[in-house]
Amino acid sequence: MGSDPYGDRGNKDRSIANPKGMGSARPVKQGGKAHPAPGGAFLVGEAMTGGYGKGPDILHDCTIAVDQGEIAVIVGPNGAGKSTAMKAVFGMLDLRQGHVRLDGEDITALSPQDRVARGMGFVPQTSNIFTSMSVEENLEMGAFIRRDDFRDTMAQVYDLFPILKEKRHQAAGELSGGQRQQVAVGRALMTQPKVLMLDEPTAGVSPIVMDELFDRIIEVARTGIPILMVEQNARQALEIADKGYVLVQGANAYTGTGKELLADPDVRKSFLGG
Amino acid sequence: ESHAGDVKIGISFGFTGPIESLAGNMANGAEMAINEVSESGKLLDGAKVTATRADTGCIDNGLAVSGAERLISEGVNGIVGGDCSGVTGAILQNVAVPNGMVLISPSATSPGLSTMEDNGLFFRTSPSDAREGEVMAEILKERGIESIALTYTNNDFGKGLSDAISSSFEKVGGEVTIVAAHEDGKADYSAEVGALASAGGDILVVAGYLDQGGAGIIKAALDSGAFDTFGLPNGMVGDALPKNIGPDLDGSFGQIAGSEGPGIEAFKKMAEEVGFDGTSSYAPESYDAAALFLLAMQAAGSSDPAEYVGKITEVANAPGEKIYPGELAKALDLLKEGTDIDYVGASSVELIGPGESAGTYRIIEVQDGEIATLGFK
Amino acid sequence: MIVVDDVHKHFGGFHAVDGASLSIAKGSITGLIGPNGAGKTTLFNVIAGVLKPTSGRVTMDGEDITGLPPHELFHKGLLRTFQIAHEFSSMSCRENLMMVPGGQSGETLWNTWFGRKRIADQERALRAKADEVLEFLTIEHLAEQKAGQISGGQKKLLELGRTMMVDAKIVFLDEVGAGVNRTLLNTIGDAIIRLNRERGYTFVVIEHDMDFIGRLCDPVICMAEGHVLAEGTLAEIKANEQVIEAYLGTGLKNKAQVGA
Amino acid sequence: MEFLNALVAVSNYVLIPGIAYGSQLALGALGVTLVYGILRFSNFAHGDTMALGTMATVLMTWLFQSMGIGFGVLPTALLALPFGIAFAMALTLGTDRLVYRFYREQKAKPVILVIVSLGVTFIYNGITRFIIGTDDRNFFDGERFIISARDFKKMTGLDEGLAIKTTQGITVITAIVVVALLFWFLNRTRSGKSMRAYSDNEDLALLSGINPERVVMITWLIVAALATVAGVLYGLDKTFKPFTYFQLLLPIFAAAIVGGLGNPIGAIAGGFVIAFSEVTITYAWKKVLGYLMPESIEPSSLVQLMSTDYKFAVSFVILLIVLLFKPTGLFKGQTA
Amino acid sequence: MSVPMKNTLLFVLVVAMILYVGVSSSWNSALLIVAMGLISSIMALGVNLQWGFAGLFNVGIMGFVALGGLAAVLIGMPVTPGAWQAGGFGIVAALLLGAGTILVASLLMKRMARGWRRNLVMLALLVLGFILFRALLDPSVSAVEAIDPARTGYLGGLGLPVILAWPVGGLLAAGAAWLIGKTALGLRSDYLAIATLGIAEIIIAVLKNEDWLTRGVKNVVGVPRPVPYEIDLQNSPGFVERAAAFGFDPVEGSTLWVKFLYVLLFAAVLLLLLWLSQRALNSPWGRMLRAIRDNEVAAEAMGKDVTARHLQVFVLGSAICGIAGAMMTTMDGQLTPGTYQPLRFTFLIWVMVIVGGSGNNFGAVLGGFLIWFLWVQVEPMGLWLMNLITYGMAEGSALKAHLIESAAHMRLLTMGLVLLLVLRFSPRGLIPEK
Ligand SMILES: Nc1ncnc2c1ncn2[C@@H]1O[C@H](COP(=O)(O)OP(=O)(O)OP(=O)(O)O)[C@@H](O)[C@H]1O
Ligand SMILES: Nc1ncnc2c1ncn2[C@@H]1O[C@H](COP(=O)(O)OP(=O)(O)OP(=O)(O)O)[C@@H](O)[C@H]1O
Ligand SMILES: [Mg+2]
Ligand SMILES: [Mg+2]
Repeated sequence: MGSDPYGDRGNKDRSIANPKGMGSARPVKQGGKAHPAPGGAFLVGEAMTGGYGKGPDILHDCTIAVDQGEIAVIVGPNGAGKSTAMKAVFGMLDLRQGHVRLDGEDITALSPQDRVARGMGFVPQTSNIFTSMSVEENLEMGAFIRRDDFRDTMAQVYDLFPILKEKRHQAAGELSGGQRQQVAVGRALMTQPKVLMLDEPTAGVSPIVMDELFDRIIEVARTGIPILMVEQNARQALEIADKGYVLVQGANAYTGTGKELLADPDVRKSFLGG
Repeated sequence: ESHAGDVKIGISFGFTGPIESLAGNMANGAEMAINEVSESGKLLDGAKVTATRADTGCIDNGLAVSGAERLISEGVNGIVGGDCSGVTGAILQNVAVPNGMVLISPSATSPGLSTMEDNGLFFRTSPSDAREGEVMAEILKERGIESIALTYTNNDFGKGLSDAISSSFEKVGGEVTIVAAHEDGKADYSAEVGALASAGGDILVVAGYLDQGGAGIIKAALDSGAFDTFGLPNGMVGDALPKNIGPDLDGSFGQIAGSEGPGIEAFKKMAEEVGFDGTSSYAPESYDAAALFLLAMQAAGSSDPAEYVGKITEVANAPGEKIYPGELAKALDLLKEGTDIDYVGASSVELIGPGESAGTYRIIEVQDGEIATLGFK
Repeated sequence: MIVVDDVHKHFGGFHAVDGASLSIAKGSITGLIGPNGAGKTTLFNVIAGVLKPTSGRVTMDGEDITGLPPHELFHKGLLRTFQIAHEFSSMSCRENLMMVPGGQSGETLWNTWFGRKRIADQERALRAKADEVLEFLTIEHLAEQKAGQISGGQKKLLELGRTMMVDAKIVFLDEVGAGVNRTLLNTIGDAIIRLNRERGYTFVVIEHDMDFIGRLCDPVICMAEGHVLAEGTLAEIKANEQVIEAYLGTGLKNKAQVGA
Repeated sequence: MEFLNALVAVSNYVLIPGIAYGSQLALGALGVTLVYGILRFSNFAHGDTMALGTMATVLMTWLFQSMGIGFGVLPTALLALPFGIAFAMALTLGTDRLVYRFYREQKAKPVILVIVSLGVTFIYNGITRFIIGTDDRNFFDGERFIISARDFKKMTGLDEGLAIKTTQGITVITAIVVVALLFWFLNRTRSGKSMRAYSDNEDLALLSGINPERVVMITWLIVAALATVAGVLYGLDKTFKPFTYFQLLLPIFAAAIVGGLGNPIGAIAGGFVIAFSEVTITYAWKKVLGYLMPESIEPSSLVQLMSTDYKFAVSFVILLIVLLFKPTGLFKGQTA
Repeated sequence: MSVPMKNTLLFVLVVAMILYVGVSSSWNSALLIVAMGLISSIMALGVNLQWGFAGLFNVGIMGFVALGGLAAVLIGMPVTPGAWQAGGFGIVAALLLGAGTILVASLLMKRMARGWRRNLVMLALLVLGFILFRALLDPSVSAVEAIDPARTGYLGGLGLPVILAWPVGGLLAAGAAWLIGKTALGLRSDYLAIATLGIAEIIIAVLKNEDWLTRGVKNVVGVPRPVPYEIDLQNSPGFVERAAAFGFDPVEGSTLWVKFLYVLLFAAVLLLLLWLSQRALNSPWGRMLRAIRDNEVAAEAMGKDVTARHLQVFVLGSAICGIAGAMMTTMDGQLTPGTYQPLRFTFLIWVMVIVGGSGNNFGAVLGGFLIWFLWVQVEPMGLWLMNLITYGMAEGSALKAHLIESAAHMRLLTMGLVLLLVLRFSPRGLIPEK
């Protein structure tokens, strides 16, 4: 049997089917409840084990935590399960074991929408903007769950990324890679998240934009928002990190402060490219 | 309880597909004749008659042939059907002829069918196009109509009828401004009406079905004011038409197979009692087809197709006592006594040539939302 | 070897490539850098025949190849990899490699029915070659694995492997490094250098990682706003004011650690 | 005068029927295009959804008529329409619950859903015929014409008549209102924007706190309403007959595709392109030219480019030509 | 249960169902299902080649099947005496003229520079060509159609053995597919669906309305057979004797024998096609196809001419449908253009492919048999079901009558249910691709 029981045999006829923007996540179903579970860091993915659909486990007893005002960076080889761990924390896939706790509550059974409502913001690794919508609408969608007036927040985002204000009526799909990443981060900020999760925000962006993004991230963190981030530009990222995790094959391999990991020769050689 | 002499009649119509709205009433018609005979208890030695339906899809040869094959396996003694000419040809060639089964179609009019090697097993109670064309041309002439626009439903029935009408009408000096086909069951007929209106003509003759595209064309033509009088040949004459179209149809005229006597009226009443529309296209012909089978069996004293097939023309045609719908019991008695009968039935059946029907036509006009008989030809 | 002469590519009113001219020397590993949206990928696509240029000419060894479809360019020895890996996901890694060589006799219908023997021989040879390449890339254990089920970096290796199944003249690599673990990237870099030295492939490499560019590329070309901004060794480029302003930047402003 | 006659003839036989038929197709195509854009598959069951919604409306209309409730000059069916819409909504939501949701949760590829919708078509087909049968149902009442050809001739003294049916008027007005409402909804309201977001990027919509099941539900509700409105307007203008509704699927899809699948403006434009290509190409210009040209060179033939036999084929040829030059449809569909 | 085991079991199940029909109803019915099942399987095989292996969505299967049917008429029917002299040559000349005009126009389109001059010349050429074409065509057509319209009124065929029509049907379909593929596939792989849908409608419109070619809706009946006629067998003492030796009466013996011969012929075609496609697919050619299906852009970059390959597969698959179409018309003994409806000839074939398992030839064959079986056998099932439901109801109750009356419509409903059930429990079809 192939991996995809509902595949479409590679069909590409667009007059029959519309694969555009189709989701691939199998998120936690709606209707779950959170319950109090005090203690620990602000956001914790604890001893997570799980995988995609009916497939094998990708994560094995993996733990990730970040506290208020901190930047935590996850590094590791390709296919280690970094993105999977992020999605698991956000409820984009079902955990087979383990818990996710946020601000003293166990939210493992909550659907992603409900987690957004509880103040989590997430910028995924790929397809992280609404390409057919304007920059401004993208930001509005970020504030979807908010019922109050969010014009202030939008002004703040525009302050943070001035280029977006210039392009606010342009379709986001027409922006360059770096600008897209800024939209994506801006969208997440519009929720006024209590915690921000970023999956490789700097992949494929030019050095100058990368610096810019890291600058912004530090600024955000300074406002007290915990930041959980996956990075392949690991050395730069670990330099600004309070905490670093190295994931290998879905399990925690090394954990420490950014400095410690940068100083560890094993880590440097195996994961940071020497 | 069943007994060995029981008779089974297969009914092979398109209960699904393009003429599904006709097929139900057609089958009801045939079953009415069957019940009439069965309840009379006079056929052969008090044989019970039962009907078995099989779907043809109207346009699905494979389905039709399979269904007919199933009827054969259930031991039917005759098949009423098929409805559309395509499937009728397929059943005839692939099931009826090989199995020596008699087929009487109430609605397949394709002249091509007459040329088929049918071993004398195929009959139809539907009227012949050629004769109807002449009748219609005469009526038009009498009414002083000089030019007509002509539209037909795009199948062998419509095509054949329209060919007959246009050639007959031109022969008597009339002008046919345009001949345009229309497809049944389509969404919109503005294009056809536009073309017909542009071509002009005193009236519009619609060789179609009254509960298919034909009605759609008339509606669209009336609505746009393109024509206000319509020529209604066989297939368009039925109570449903004035009911659906309304008073605007008044004054339209046409003809339908049927002779003087109670014929269609009796049939209509009987249908009403059973609860279906007896003027629906081909419902009378279906009644007649089923009746012919049973009368021929009685005449031959056997339900074996090989034996009764020779009697079909005999009971259908003159000379003999005229038999109308509802008189099947009487006919059975007469036949038993050895008296000759002439089955007129609901659609004025007359079989000529190789299994074709010809005969008298009833001339009608729509008056006050009713179909009124003006005379016969 | 490849000469790009005043190529323009417009999308509607937008000039993605706007008069780019450059040439690529035989046997070199040329780096192509530039800010996001500079038109690098678009230029690649124009050269590789995926997009037709609005105007301009591309020549290869003096022959005009402007607008030729990709499959013809392949047979002329021009290969490319994709910024996002384009593996054949339902086929095994070995099959991914075996399908590459052109002109296989088994690709003609007639032969599949009546030329079984020839095909069998060819297949054996192809298989041996594919295994050799897999070994070279240190992923021989994945030979039977479906290509859709290997990790991102391994897919990139497989992309590179495909270029090794035939004797390519020139290979275009589009951001092989983006999102790839730096340690793995070094392995890929080694492979590129070996192919360049041992087999004489010419490479053109788009990349944003300056360390990687520095390790591999000799001439480096920097594009901006659809045209060539600067050209030279990496050191020269790094010193170029315009390049710094548009592309490299001056590092983080917020050096200080946040929080505790 | 002659010129006016020509103009009226063209209006009466080409423009007005074309606009009315175009509006009917456009309303149908809107539903198809919404499902395509948001639920991502071509819904073959749309024609039969129209049939079922209309069926419910017809039954309600009969009930009202039997109770003596009318709607003045307007057809009673308009009063019954909300009930039909409610029925169609329940139907589509139920079907989604029983059938489509499973595949959505399994992340089935759109093509599977297309085939599934074919199965749903078969089932709807059976249900409609089971409940209301296969016959023609005329459920129009009220005033037939806004202006009839006869009155027009009397009023203007022209040789040619111009007829505008009530249903044509209602159809066009409804189409305009519905389209305007839909646009306002999609572009201005929160729910509408969440639908666009979901259509653009399902996973990211989830990450923005949009509840996908709600989006799907709203989509089905709108589609059910559109289908019923389109079906009832069509049925009022022509008649209600289940088989025809299945046949309507073809021109509706053609309209949605020419316009650019997934694009609501495209659906409207596509409806008119298909309608007018059917009506115009096969129109016999004899009469019109007769008015315009001097007596001596009046055409004797019909001046018909193609006989009406080919009207369907012709509209497909036009469709192919459009796609040849604009592969994503008149308005850029969601496919690029 | 192992996979081959399960697949064998599925086939055994279908065979058992057909045998059951043979035992409980009649062997004639069973053999008929086999014969039509074979034809359906061949169509499914063609579609599977296009969709299962190349991802091409053909919604115009009906058109190709109809072209196969046309071939049966053009090859098998006798020449209509006098038709060629009356107008046949004129028609051919007109068609050549039309084709020539289009050719010249497309050449001009390429050669001349853009601008109003080109448009003007093109327009003039096309209008002139069209007028000339009609001027030449119309009288010839009327002349041909005037020859005994009730019986002939068309050119007739070549009077060759009808079995030749099968490959010719394939060729006709292939030719049409080539034309469509050339425009639609070259342009973009999207919208092949709508292009095929359109062409199919156009082909049917031509068959229905060009009486000189196919007698249009008047149907061509009496297409000759490749097998003996039952009547002749029944009249041949030798056959009657042989039949009696096996315990058959002449009627049953002859009908079974004729169907058996058809089954043999069809099975031979199916096996040949199955063998050819299995070989092709388990070779580098098949691998290339899978690569293209997985990722066109990459396949193109790896030197595979995607458009040419798509065109090849599209033409081959359509040709197979054409062959099946010719076979079907041969067995029906008549060409009835009105029968070609998308539901029966396009959607039903899809259902066969999907239910059987797209991407697997054996799946397609299984689907062909199973769905055809259901298509013709769910009708009695529906009636049976309705009888069961109404068992307890009072005789003559309106509801009971209505339910029984509606039995015919349960056919499609049952088909729908089966389709949904199969897709729910085995989403990749009964025998999925490996
Ligand atoms: N949607 C999916 N379905 C099934 N398996 C998946 C899916 N996405 C990822 N995987 C598998 O899960 C494993 C971990 O993938 P993940 O994306 O978490 O890696 P990663 O650490 O983020 O790698 P990278 O650095 O390349 O982004 C890989 O083996 C991958 O093949
Ligand atoms: N199909 C298209 N339609 C419209 N604009 C496009 C299209 N493709 C690319 N562009 C625009 O052209 C510009 C150049 O894009 P290109 O992908 O070549 O950039 P790049 O230099 O490769 O950037 P990156 O480093 O992010 O890969 C961008 O601004 C992009 O928005
Ligand atoms: Mg990742
Ligand atoms: Mg008589």
